[in-house]
Amino acid sequence: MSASLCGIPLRGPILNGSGTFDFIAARRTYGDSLLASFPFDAFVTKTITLDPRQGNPPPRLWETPAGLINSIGLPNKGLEGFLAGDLPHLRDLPVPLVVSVMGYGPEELARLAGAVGARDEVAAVELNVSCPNVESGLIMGSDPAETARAVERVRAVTAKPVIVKLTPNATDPGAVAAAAESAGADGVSLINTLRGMALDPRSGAPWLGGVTGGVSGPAVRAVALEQVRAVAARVSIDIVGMGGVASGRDAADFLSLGASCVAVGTESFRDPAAGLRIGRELRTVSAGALPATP
Amino acid sequence: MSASLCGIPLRGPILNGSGTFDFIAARRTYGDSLLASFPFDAFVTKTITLDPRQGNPPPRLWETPAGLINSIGLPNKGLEGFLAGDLPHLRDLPVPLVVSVMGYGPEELARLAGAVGARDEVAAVELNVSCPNVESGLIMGSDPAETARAVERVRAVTAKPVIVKLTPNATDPGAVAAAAESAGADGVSLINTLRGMALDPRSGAPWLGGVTGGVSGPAVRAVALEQVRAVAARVSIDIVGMGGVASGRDAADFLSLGASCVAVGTESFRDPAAGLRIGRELRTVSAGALPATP
Amino acid sequence: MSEARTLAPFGRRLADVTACEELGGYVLLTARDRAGPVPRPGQFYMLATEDRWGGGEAERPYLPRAFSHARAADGTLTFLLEDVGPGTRRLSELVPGFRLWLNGPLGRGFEPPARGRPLLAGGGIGAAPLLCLQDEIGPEAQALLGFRNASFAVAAGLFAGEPLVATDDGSAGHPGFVTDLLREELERDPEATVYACGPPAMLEAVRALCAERGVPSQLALESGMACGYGACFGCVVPTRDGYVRLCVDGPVLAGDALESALVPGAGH
Amino acid sequence: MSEARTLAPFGRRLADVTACEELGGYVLLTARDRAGPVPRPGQFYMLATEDRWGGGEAERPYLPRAFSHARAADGTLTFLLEDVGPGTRRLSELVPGFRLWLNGPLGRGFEPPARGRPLLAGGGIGAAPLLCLQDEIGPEAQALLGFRNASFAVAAGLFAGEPLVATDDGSAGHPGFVTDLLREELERDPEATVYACGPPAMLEAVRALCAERGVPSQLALESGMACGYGACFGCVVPTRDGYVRLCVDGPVLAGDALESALVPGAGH
Ligand SMILES: Cc1cc2nc3c(=O)[nH]c(=O)nc-3n(C[C@H](O)[C@H](O)[C@H](O)COP(=O)(O)OP(=O)(O)OC[C@H]3O[C@@H](n4cnc5c(N)ncnc54)[C@H](O)[C@@H]3O)c2cc1C
Ligand SMILES: Cc1cc2nc3c(=O)[nH]c(=O)nc-3n(C[C@H](O)[C@H](O)[C@H](O)COP(=O)(O)OP(=O)(O)OC[C@H]3O[C@@H](n4cnc5c(N)ncnc54)[C@H](O)[C@@H]3O)c2cc1C
Ligand SMILES: Cc1cc2nc3c(=O)[nH]c(=O)nc-3n(C[C@H](O)[C@H](O)[C@H](O)COP(=O)(O)O)c2cc1C
Ligand SMILES: Cc1cc2nc3c(=O)[nH]c(=O)nc-3n(C[C@H](O)[C@H](O)[C@H](O)COP(=O)(O)O)c2cc1C
Ligand code: FES
Ligand code: FES
Repeated sequence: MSASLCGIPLRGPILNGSGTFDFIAARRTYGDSLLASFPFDAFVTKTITLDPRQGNPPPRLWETPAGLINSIGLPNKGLEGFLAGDLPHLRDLPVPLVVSVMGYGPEELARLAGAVGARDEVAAVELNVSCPNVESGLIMGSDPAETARAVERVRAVTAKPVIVKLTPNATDPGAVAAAAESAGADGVSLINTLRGMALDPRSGAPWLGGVTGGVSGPAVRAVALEQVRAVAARVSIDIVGMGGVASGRDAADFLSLGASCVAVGTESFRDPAAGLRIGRELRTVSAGALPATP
Repeated sequence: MSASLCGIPLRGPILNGSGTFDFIAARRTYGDSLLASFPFDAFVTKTITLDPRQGNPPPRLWETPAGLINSIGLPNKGLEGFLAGDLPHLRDLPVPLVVSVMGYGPEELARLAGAVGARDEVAAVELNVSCPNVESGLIMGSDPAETARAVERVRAVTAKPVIVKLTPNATDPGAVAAAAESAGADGVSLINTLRGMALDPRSGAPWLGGVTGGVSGPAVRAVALEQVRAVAARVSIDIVGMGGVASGRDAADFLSLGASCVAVGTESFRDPAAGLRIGRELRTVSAGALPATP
Repeated sequence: MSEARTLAPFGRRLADVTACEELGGYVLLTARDRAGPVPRPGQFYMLATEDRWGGGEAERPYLPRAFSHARAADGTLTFLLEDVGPGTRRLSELVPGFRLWLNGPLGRGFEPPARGRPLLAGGGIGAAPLLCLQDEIGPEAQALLGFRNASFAVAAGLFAGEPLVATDDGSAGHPGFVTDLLREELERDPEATVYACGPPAMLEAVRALCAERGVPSQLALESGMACGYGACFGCVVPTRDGYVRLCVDGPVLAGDALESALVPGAGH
Repeated sequence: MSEARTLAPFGRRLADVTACEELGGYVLLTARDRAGPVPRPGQFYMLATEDRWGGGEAERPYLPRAFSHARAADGTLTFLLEDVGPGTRRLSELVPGFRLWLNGPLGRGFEPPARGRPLLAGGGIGAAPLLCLQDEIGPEAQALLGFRNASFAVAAGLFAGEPLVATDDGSAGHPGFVTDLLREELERDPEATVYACGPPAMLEAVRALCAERGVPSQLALESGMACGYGACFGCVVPTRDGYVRLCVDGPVLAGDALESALVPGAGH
């Protein structure tokens, strides 16, 4: 079941969600058995920023009914650390590499996208716009105009495919997607996590060190399906659908609503090889009654 | 554990979510045993509209991981039918009555709120603004200005407390709440359901007759808690917190984040007397370490 | 009109499981409901297991599931179940000592026959509410039962008199549909009253057959339910009077009230 | 430096439960992991039951839970569990014939002692990884074990040599803390190396005690984990070098690496 993502041929349609699989750490744990049965058909890095970040204070995780809240806070080595420390290891990936970047405004995003897009190892750039623009104070990804401005600047600095990761915490994700397309994006991916929080049952204080976090997992699947449908109605660029995908059936649902690829996030925490299983199940489902692509 | 809602004294802080408990139908089923142990401390009607509505074609329900998608479509008898057919029965309620109304624009909302607010049986009016304004095309409740316009018109026609039911499908529910407060609302309630959908596993077509629906239940609790916290930071009027409340612990969480009352929705489907149990558990929790009100 | 409706005590209550046994392709689940009122045939209960069902611990099943009682006597309720998904599976796995949450009796049951001989037409698991109806009326209420095959047809043995059986694959009784049997009975006795429960296509065939012949029919329908007591407006079925909530205005509806018994989303 | 890390086969695998028995206040769970590699003491596994855990059917537990193996021999893994929530409860209810999902061995275990006599200081369920460490080093590794009361102290019987026991309520052994025992041992033998596992407050006391005396310590910490293999960045603990992911850079950390062993959100 071959597929493609913004023109990049893939051996199949299963990606990981950014920040839910670390190739380098997984290889430390599993050794080269990871390469032999790599679970994804393209690999998306955890989001990197210009400067290194420690991330949020722990605790960072809370299990919810059929889901997970995380408040990780984008810990990463920063652009230089990534290029020098991580990228050499990522050359060993058996699949195309997508680098996720986040910046506090269009200029920073463009610097990041330009730098990573210039590297041969990088097949595509994903823009994580679920963060406030320090200049405007708005969450870039919840505002169509802010998103368009960012995409335009990025478009000017790289010829590599640009994918915009949409936030679900927006009144009209379809409008944001349409703005991204007009501004030159090659694809959109969705959903990122839903804003959420939990209290410590013992103290009544917020559990997470970062106070609020993002909800993922099966609990958000219905929301993700609806947003993919709404976005598919507004754009003709490629869509990477995600949010609670745990089975081939779920993946088929995203594909039949208009996604061309599907990403697996939280389910990989339950089963590191979930991507393989889901790809296998998807082929079975697709061979049956249901069309896997619209 | 007495409480109050926008100045209305209540015997406790537990309400039902609009559209999740029908006093009249429940009485047909349970007879007067319902009155003797009525599960809520104030009763909110299902949303009524000016004209009668059949609601959406079935199927209207889909069970999700730890949640429910509904696509009911606000079936109701319309304003006249409600006043003539339902209100006489609602006189038997042992608790204050809140009537939920929805209109396709500020004028219609004002007509509804004026008419129900004029009735002695009605203690407060809740405005369901999770629907498109037919004039502007915008979902009223996701836009602060639209919401303010609606609240201003309603404020002019009734002296009864006005509660605005916020939609969670908005970029910034806090801003909408603040706009409602400035326009004269006495309280806000949240969250309404999250937009979602599901596909029929057999046909791959949308399961719900209405295609998309709203997600409720434990799956949305983390999202609801975060939104209540965000809204509490922006307004000083009363807040009715809801979304996945299934235990006294959950209710205490909403209260400690700034809600003055808590509403039970989907959990009542599992247990018609859930409101009683949750109120009881809440008193136990409150008697313990945790402050029930901030 | 006095409705075929026994009021339920408000809230849900726990009932001890006393037996849970296979019966051909079905499961017969029995529970003590000492304090509960005597239900009318055709009414139903919302059931959930006490453990590992919903909210606190489990994901799906999350909401309770609707089941007609197949029998009610001496404070004991019997349900006939077919394992079609997570809820029915969990219920089928119960053993004595475990407990059930039950809410009911709910809805409107069958009206006593106003004329002629009662014919009870059941399709598959639809036999359940007809059994307690026969318990009430007596063996003169003739059971006509259709099943997939002989393994499911074992359930016919629960009925009194001489139940007539049809199976899809001919492995027991008449090879064909239960509506074939019903047509024959109605040829013989056009004054009968028909009570039916089964999958949508079967009910629709019964409805049309009876309408054609002016035979009164009472049909116990199914639809997806969340609450069972009129709270959610989720279980509506289209009738000549518009949508009605099957859980409060049904599950038994007069055949005449329906344009068609094919309810979207019902059946499995 | 060669790390105390055995690589895991990629993916999770099913293991047959061979025993699940109470041991005082704990549960001893044994499973066949025929194909799995031999883990290092201090490494851990992410466990989930095959049935009714997460995603498809259950709500919480949804994610797998982290457990140090207490023993590993001949393709059999033994875990010592304490029932503190939905995940440990589900695991404790297992019986032979059921299966476990396991992912591991994960993380970095204890380094072999570089000097002096090894002292194993365990608090409560923290005894688990010390048991296999003692299996490896031999009975000369002196176990010092603190428990709430005599019922939990039963677990000390698993250890070789003469484990010294302390209980909070004095119902067995020394009335007081395991750190009292450790202080005494270090007075006697300042050249020892300390291996410890237990609740945050106990680990912090051990860390401080060792730091004070310049005694090298290796501490097996806990923190809330979602994945166990470095994917989520959720399990970080603060060290002198900033946050590190406990699942890949730990769970065993050198006492020197820590400002404090009090990890926010860890322990129960
Ligand atoms: C009044 C009434 C009386 C009944 N009496 C009996 C009886 O006596 N005996 C008996 O065995 N059954 C009876 N039923 C049917 C019974 O309620 C269903 O079989 C049961 O609810 C199925 O639950 P499940 O979890 O096992 O299966 P589900 O997985 O819920 O699937 C059953 C069907 O529901 C639909 N469905 C599938 N997934 C979902 C989902 N996520 N959300 C919503 N719908 C879904 C599909 O159509 C599927 O085929 C009755 C139903 C009603 C309304
Ligand atoms: C490396 C490592 C090794 C371990 N080895 C062992 C061992 O050998 N034996 C053993 O018994 N235990 C061991 N543990 C601890 C074990 O993993 C936990 O006890 C287990 O995860 C608890 O799961 P639960 O579902 O039973 O309880 P939970 O309900 O998950 O609660 C346990 C604690 O987690 C927190 N918590 C509560 N609710 C939530 C929530 N919704 N989301 C997130 N956190 C929550 C609270 O602090 C609570 O006290 C180890 C942990 C680690 C990290
Ligand atoms: C622990 C965790 C960390 C994440 N980190 C990132 C990130 O760095 N960048 C990003 O764009 N999305 C991040 N996400 C969001 C996921 O990529 C994905 O959009 C989301 O989790 C929904 O998919 P799921 O339900 O399959 O997990 C993260 C999610 C989780 C659970
Ligand atoms: C079946 C159903 C019908 C609903 N109908 C209405 C309605 O008519 N008006 C309204 O404002 N909210 C309606 N709601 C939303 C609930 O009042 C509540 O905001 C939401 O369900 C979240 O709470 P819960 O998770 O406790 O159910 C409905 C919810 C459900 C599940
Ligand atoms: S099942 Fe809720 S109204 Fe009928
Ligand atoms: S548990 Fe996920 S990174 Fe450690």
